[in-house]
Amino acid sequence: MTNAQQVTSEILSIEPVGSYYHVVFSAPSIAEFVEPGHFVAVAVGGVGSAMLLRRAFSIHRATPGHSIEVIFAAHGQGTEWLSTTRRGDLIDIVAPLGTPFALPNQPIGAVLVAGGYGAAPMGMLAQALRERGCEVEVILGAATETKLFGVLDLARDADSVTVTTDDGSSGLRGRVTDALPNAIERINAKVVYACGPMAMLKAVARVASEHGAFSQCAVEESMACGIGVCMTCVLPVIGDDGVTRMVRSCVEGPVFRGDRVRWDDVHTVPSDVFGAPVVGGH
Amino acid sequence: MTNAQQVTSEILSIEPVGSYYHVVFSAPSIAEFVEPGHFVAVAVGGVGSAMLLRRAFSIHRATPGHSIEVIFAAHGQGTEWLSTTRRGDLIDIVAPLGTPFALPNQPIGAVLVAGGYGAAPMGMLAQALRERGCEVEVILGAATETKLFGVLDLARDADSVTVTTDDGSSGLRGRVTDALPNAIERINAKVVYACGPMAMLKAVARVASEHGAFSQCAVEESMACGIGVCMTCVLPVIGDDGVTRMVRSCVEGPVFRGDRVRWDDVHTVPSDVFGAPVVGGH
Amino acid sequence: MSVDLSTSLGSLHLKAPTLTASGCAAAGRELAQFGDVATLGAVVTKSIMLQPRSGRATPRMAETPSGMLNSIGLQGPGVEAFIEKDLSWLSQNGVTTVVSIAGETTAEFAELAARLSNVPGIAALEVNISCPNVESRGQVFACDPYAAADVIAAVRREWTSDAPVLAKLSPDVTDIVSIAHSVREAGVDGVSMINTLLGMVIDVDRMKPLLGGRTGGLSGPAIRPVAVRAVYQVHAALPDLPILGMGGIRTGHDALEFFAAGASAVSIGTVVFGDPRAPWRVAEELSSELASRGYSAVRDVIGLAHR
Amino acid sequence: MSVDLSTSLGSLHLKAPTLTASGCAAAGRELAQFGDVATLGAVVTKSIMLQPRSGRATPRMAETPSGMLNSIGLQGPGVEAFIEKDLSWLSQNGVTTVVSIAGETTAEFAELAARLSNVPGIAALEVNISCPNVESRGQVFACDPYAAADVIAAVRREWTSDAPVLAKLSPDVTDIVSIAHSVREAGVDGVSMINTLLGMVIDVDRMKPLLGGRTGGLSGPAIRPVAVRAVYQVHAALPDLPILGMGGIRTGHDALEFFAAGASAVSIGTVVFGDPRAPWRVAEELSSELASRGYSAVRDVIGLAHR
Ligand SMILES: Cc1cc2nc3c(=O)[nH]c(=O)nc-3n(C[C@H](O)[C@H](O)[C@H](O)COP(=O)(O)OP(=O)(O)OC[C@H]3O[C@@H](n4cnc5c(N)ncnc54)[C@H](O)[C@@H]3O)c2cc1C
Ligand SMILES: Cc1cc2nc3c(=O)[nH]c(=O)nc-3n(C[C@H](O)[C@H](O)[C@H](O)COP(=O)(O)OP(=O)(O)OC[C@H]3O[C@@H](n4cnc5c(N)ncnc54)[C@H](O)[C@@H]3O)c2cc1C
Ligand SMILES: Cc1cc2nc3c(=O)[nH]c(=O)nc-3n(C[C@H](O)[C@H](O)[C@H](O)COP(=O)(O)O)c2cc1C
Ligand SMILES: Cc1cc2nc3c(=O)[nH]c(=O)nc-3n(C[C@H](O)[C@H](O)[C@H](O)COP(=O)(O)O)c2cc1C
Ligand code: FES
Ligand code: FES
Repeated sequence: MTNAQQVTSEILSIEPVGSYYHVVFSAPSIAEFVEPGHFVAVAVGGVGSAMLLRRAFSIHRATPGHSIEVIFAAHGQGTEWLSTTRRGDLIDIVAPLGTPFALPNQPIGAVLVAGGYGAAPMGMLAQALRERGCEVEVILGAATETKLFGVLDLARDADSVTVTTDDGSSGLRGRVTDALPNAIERINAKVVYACGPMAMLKAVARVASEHGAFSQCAVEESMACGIGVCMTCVLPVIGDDGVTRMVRSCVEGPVFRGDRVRWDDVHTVPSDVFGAPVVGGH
Repeated sequence: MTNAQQVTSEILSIEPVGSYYHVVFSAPSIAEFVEPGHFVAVAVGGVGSAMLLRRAFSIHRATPGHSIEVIFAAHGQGTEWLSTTRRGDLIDIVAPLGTPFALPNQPIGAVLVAGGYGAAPMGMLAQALRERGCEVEVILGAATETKLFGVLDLARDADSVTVTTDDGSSGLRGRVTDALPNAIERINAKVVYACGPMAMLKAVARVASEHGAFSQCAVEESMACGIGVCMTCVLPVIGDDGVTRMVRSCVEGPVFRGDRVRWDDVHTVPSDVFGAPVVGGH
Repeated sequence: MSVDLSTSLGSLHLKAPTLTASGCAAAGRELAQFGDVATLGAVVTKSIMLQPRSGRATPRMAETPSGMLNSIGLQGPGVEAFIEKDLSWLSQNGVTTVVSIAGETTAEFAELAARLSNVPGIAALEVNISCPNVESRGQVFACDPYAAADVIAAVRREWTSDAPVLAKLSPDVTDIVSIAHSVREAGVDGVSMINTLLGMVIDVDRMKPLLGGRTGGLSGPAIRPVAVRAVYQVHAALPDLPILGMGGIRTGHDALEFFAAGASAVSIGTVVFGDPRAPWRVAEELSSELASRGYSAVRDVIGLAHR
Repeated sequence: MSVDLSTSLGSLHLKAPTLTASGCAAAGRELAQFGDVATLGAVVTKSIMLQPRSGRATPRMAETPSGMLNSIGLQGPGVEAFIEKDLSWLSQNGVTTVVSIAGETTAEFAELAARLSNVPGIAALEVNISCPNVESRGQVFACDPYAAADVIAAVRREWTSDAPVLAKLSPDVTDIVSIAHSVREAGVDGVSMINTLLGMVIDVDRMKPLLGGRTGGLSGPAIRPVAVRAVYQVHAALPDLPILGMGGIRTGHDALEFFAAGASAVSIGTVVFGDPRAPWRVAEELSSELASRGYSAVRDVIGLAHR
C-alpha cells in the first residue's frame, strides 16, 4: 500500500472537455507515487458546506513533482460545485488511494476497455504497458460522442483505438463488448483492463474469460471514506482460498480481477459469503 | 410596508475597505424603493451549503434602476463565504426589508451616530435629511481606525463629522456618546439617529432623551427569516398604549424610537410584557 | 406533460401539494409579498394558545449545520385576536387555512377546539401536542401515548366542525408508531410529522446554553432523514392514516421522497426562512420531478416506496 | 500558553482529549498514514461480534445534508480474528485501545466480555447496546432501560479487567436520562453518547429505500445539537458519570461545546471520512480555543455550561 497524503492543493486549471471537466491539481509531493488505477479523493463544497464526504476520481495523469489530473462529469451536487471552482482555488485532496492495475511482467498483448470517463486512467496505463513492451489496443465507448473521452490522446499512447457509441454518433454503433472479442484475438491479448460502469465491467469480465484472458476491472462503488475505515464500499469478491468476502473497493480495489468479482451478486449479500447471516439469526 | 422582492442578483463589485468589504449588488427592480435604514437579506454558501439562513445587512447606497450596496464585516462562516465571492457571481437577495428611519417634516437639526459598519446607512440618511433642509452632524465611532467606515463620504454628505475611537488611533479617544451632548447642543438637534452595537444604541438613546431629543435607533438582533414569519428577532418595545410587547425587529424595526425600547430588558422577557408567563404557569 | 398536483388529507381536498409549516409562515400575510398564498395547499398557522403569550427570552435561534434551533416559546396573540385579525385576513384572501392549536393542559386544548369549532374558514385543525404538559411535570404530550390520546379525545369531543383533525407528532420518542396508533384510536383524521428534535447549542464564550430557552427545536434539512423514516414507519403500520409530511424539505426532489414514503401532502418549514418562495417553488419542482419520471398525478406516488 | 489536554474517563487516564468513534476508524491501522495513532486519546474500534459477519447489502451509505446515513450492519471478522490481527497491531504500536463490542443477545455480550477480559491491551470496553435484540423482536437494547441494564449487568459479571466499561447510548429514545440511570445502576463506569439516529433516504428513481438495509444511522454535524443536548441532560442528572461525547464534532469549537456540556472526552466519527486528520486537528484546535479563552486545562471546562 502506498501511503496516501492529505494536502491542500491549488487548482492549476479547470476546463470543459466534451461532457466533462479536466482539472489539474497541484500535487508536487504526491504525483511521483501515482500508478495507473489510483484514485484521488477530493473535498467539495468549500466554507460552510453541507457535503461531508469526498468525491473519488481516477487519476488521469500525474506529473512527478508537479500535479495530478482528473476528468469528471458534473453529476450531483458535489461535482456540480467542483465545476464552479476556478484556477487558483485551494482544495483539499487525498491521494494516491486504492490498489492500482496490476501490470504484467511479460510483454503481452493487452486490451484496454473504457466507458465514458472510465477512459481517464487509460492513458497512464497504456504508457506503462508500452514501456513494458506490451501491445496495447484500446476500445472506448460511450452513450454518445460528447461523452467519449481521450480518443486523440489514446491514439498516441496505444497501438490502436476503436470507438463505439450507443447511438452511432461516433465510431461503431454498439457496445464496447461488441468490439472486444476481435481486439483480443487481433493481438492475442492475455489481459483486458477495464474501467467504466458496473454493467460494462461485468460484460467485459465475461468476454475476457471466454477468450482466455485475465481481466482487471476498476469498479465504482459509492464510498464514504475512500481510505478503508468505514466499510461502505464493499462488494462480494472471491479470495484465493475460494471464499467470498465482502471486500472494500477503496483499499483492496478499486481494481479487481474480473473473474473474482461476483458481478451478479453485487449489491446483495450472497448466502455463502464469509460471515453471512445464518437463518434465524441476523 | 414596502413590498420586498426576492431576486437573483449579480455581484457588480466586491472590494475590501478597511476592516470591511464593500459589495455592489445589481438590483434594478429594487433600488428605487430603498429608504435609509432598510436592509437586505443575502443568501450565503452557494451550491450545497449547510447555511440555511440569510445574512442581514443595512443598505448603504441604492442607485435607482441599477444597484444596492452594503458594507460588511467578515465575522462568521456566512460573511466569510461572502468575502470570497467575486464579481459576476450570482446571489439571491431579498430587499428592501424592515421599517426605515422616520424622517422629520421640518428642517430640524439631526445628529447621526454610528459605530463601525453602523455607518453604512448614514450616507443615504444624511442626504435625505439635507434634502429636507435639516442640519446634519455626524459622529462616527469604532474600536480602532481600520474599523471606522465612511468618514470621507460623510464629510461630503453632512455638515460636520466627528470621529471617536476607543484607542485614539483616529479622532477623539473615547466613545461616540462622549461627543454626542456637544453635537446636540451645537445644532440644537431635535432628533438623533443611531446605528451600531446594542450597548451604543442604549447609551445614545439615553443621552438623546437627556437632551430633549428624539432618537431613532437601528437595532441588530439575530434573525432567522428577516421577513416577519418566525418570531426570533424580538425585543421588548413599549407601544403607544404604554404596553410592552415582544416586537419583531425585522418588520416593526430594525429602526425603533430609542425611548420605546426597553434596553435593559433586551434578551429577557420582562414580567410586565404582554402575554408574560404567569406565576405557576408557563 | 401536465401533472395533477391536487391531493387530500382525509376529507380535505387540497388544490396543491405543499403547505406551509406551523410557526414558519406566521399567519400567511408576510408571505403574500412573495406569492399568492391562496394558491398553496394551505397555510398552517403558528400554533395558537388561548391567551396572549410573550414567548421565551432571546436569543431564540441558532443556525446549525443544515439546520437551526429555535426556542420561540409559542409567542402569539391568543385565540381571540387570532380569530379577529389573522383568520379574517386569511378568509378574505381565499386562503385554505389549517389552524394549529397548542395548550399546556388537556382542558386548554379542548377549550381551543370548542372556541374554534364554529369559526368559519378553518379547513383543518392541527393539534400541536409537542408542548410540555404542565400537569405532568412538563413532559411533552406527544411523548406519551396516553397524554397524546387524552388531548386528541378531548379535542374530538369539542370539535363540531367537519374539518379534519390532525395530530402533530414529535420525533423525540422511542416508538413513533405507537404514538400514531394511540392518536388514531383517539380519533384523529391524520397526523402531521415531524415536529422538531430537541437540541442544544452551547455558547462557549459565555459557557452557557446559547438559546434563551436553553434547549430548542432542531429543524431543517439536517433532520430530513429522520422525518422520512418516521413517515415511512407510520405509513407502513397505518397505511390508511393520512400523513402531512415535513422536516427539512428544500426541493421538489425532497418532497417526492416524502410522498413515496407515504405522505399525502407536505409542509415546508425552515427552508422558507432562506427562500420565501419555497412553498411555491417546491410544488413546481415536484411537478417536474413527477413528469420526468412519467407520473401524471402526485396521488399516484403516495406510499410507492412500500411496494 | 500551553494547555493541558489530558483527561480521563473514570479510572482511564487519557493523554489526549480526542478519540476515534467506533466504526469510523476501523481498528486504527488505516489512519496511521495520516498521523500517529498512539498520540490519540484512544482508538475506539469498530464494534466486534463473536462471529465473523458480512454486514448488510450495499448501498450502505447515503450522504445527507451535513450528515450521512450508514447501514453497515456490523461487518467484521469476529472476535478471534480481531484479537489476533487488530488488537495485536494496536498493542504493538502503543495505541490506547477502547474495544467496542456488540451482540444480538445478552448472552453474546457476556461471552464477548468474558473472552476479552484477559486479553492485554484493552484500555476500556465500550458496550454498543444500540443493536437490535433478537430475543425482543429486534427492539434495540439501548431503547429499553431493562434490556440495556441486563446487557450491562451481564457484561459486568464477566468482565474481570480493571479497565472501565462504557455503555454506548442511542438518542432514539423518549428519555435518554432514564437509560443512563439504568445502565449506571447496572454498573457502568461511564457512557458514550450518542450513537446514530434512525433515518431513511428514498431513492425516488427506484421508488425504494436507497440503503440496502432500508433504514440507516444518521451521523455527522447535522445531529450535533441533539448530541450536545443529550450530553447536557445526562450530565445534569448524573454529574459524576463520565461521558465520552460524540455526534458531529468537526472542529475544536464543536469539541469545546461537548466538554462544556459535560463530556470528559470526545470521539470524532463521520468527520474523519472527509478529513482523516480530524482527530488530531480537533485536539489542536481545542487547545487554541481553550488558550484564547484563558483556560489552561481541558479538565477545567468539563460541565462548565451547567453553572
Ligand atoms: C474509485 C472511483 C473512481 C471514480 N472516478 C471517476 C472519474 O474519473 N470521473 C468521474 O466523473 N467520476 C468518477 N467516479 C465517480 C464519482 O466519484 C461520482 O460521480 C461522484 O462522487 C458523484 O458526486 P456528486 O457530488 O456529483 O453526486 P452526489 O449524488 O451528490 O453524491 C452523493 C454521495 O454519493 C457518492 N456517489 C454518487 N455517485 C457515485 C458514483 N458514481 N460512484 C461513487 N460514489 C458516488 C458521492 O461520492 C457522495 O458521497 C469515481 C468513483 C470511484 C469510486
Ligand atoms: C438589520 C441588520 C442589519 C445589519 N447590518 C449589517 C451591516 O451593514 N454590516 C455588517 O457587517 N453586518 C450587519 N449586520 C450583522 C450581520 O447580519 C451579521 O454579522 C451576520 O449575519 C453574521 O453572519 P456570519 O455568517 O458571519 O456569522 P455566523 O455566526 O455564522 O451566523 C450564524 C447565524 O447568526 C446570525 N447572526 C450572527 N451574528 C449576527 C448579528 N450580529 N446580527 C444578526 N444576526 C447575526 C446570522 O445571520 C446567522 O443566521 C446586520 C444585522 C441586522 C439584523
Ligand atoms: C421557528 C420555528 C417555529 C415553529 N413553531 C411551531 C409551532 O408553533 N407549532 C408547531 O406545531 N410546529 C412549529 N415548528 C415546527 C415546524 O412546523 C416543523 O414541524 C419543523 O420545523 C420541521 O419542518 P422543517 O424542517 O421544514 O422546518 C416551528 C419550527 C420553527 C423552525
Ligand atoms: C459508518 C459508520 C459506522 C459506525 N459503526 C459503529 C459501530 O460499529 N459501533 C458503534 O457503537 N457505533 C458506530 N457508529 C456510530 C459512531 O461511532 C458515532 O456514535 C456516531 O456516528 C455519531 O458520531 P459522528 O457524528 O461523529 O459520526 C458508526 C457510524 C458510522 C458513520
Ligand atoms: S469507502 Fe470507507 S472503507 Fe471503503
Ligand atoms: S427574523 Fe423572523 S420574524 Fe424577524
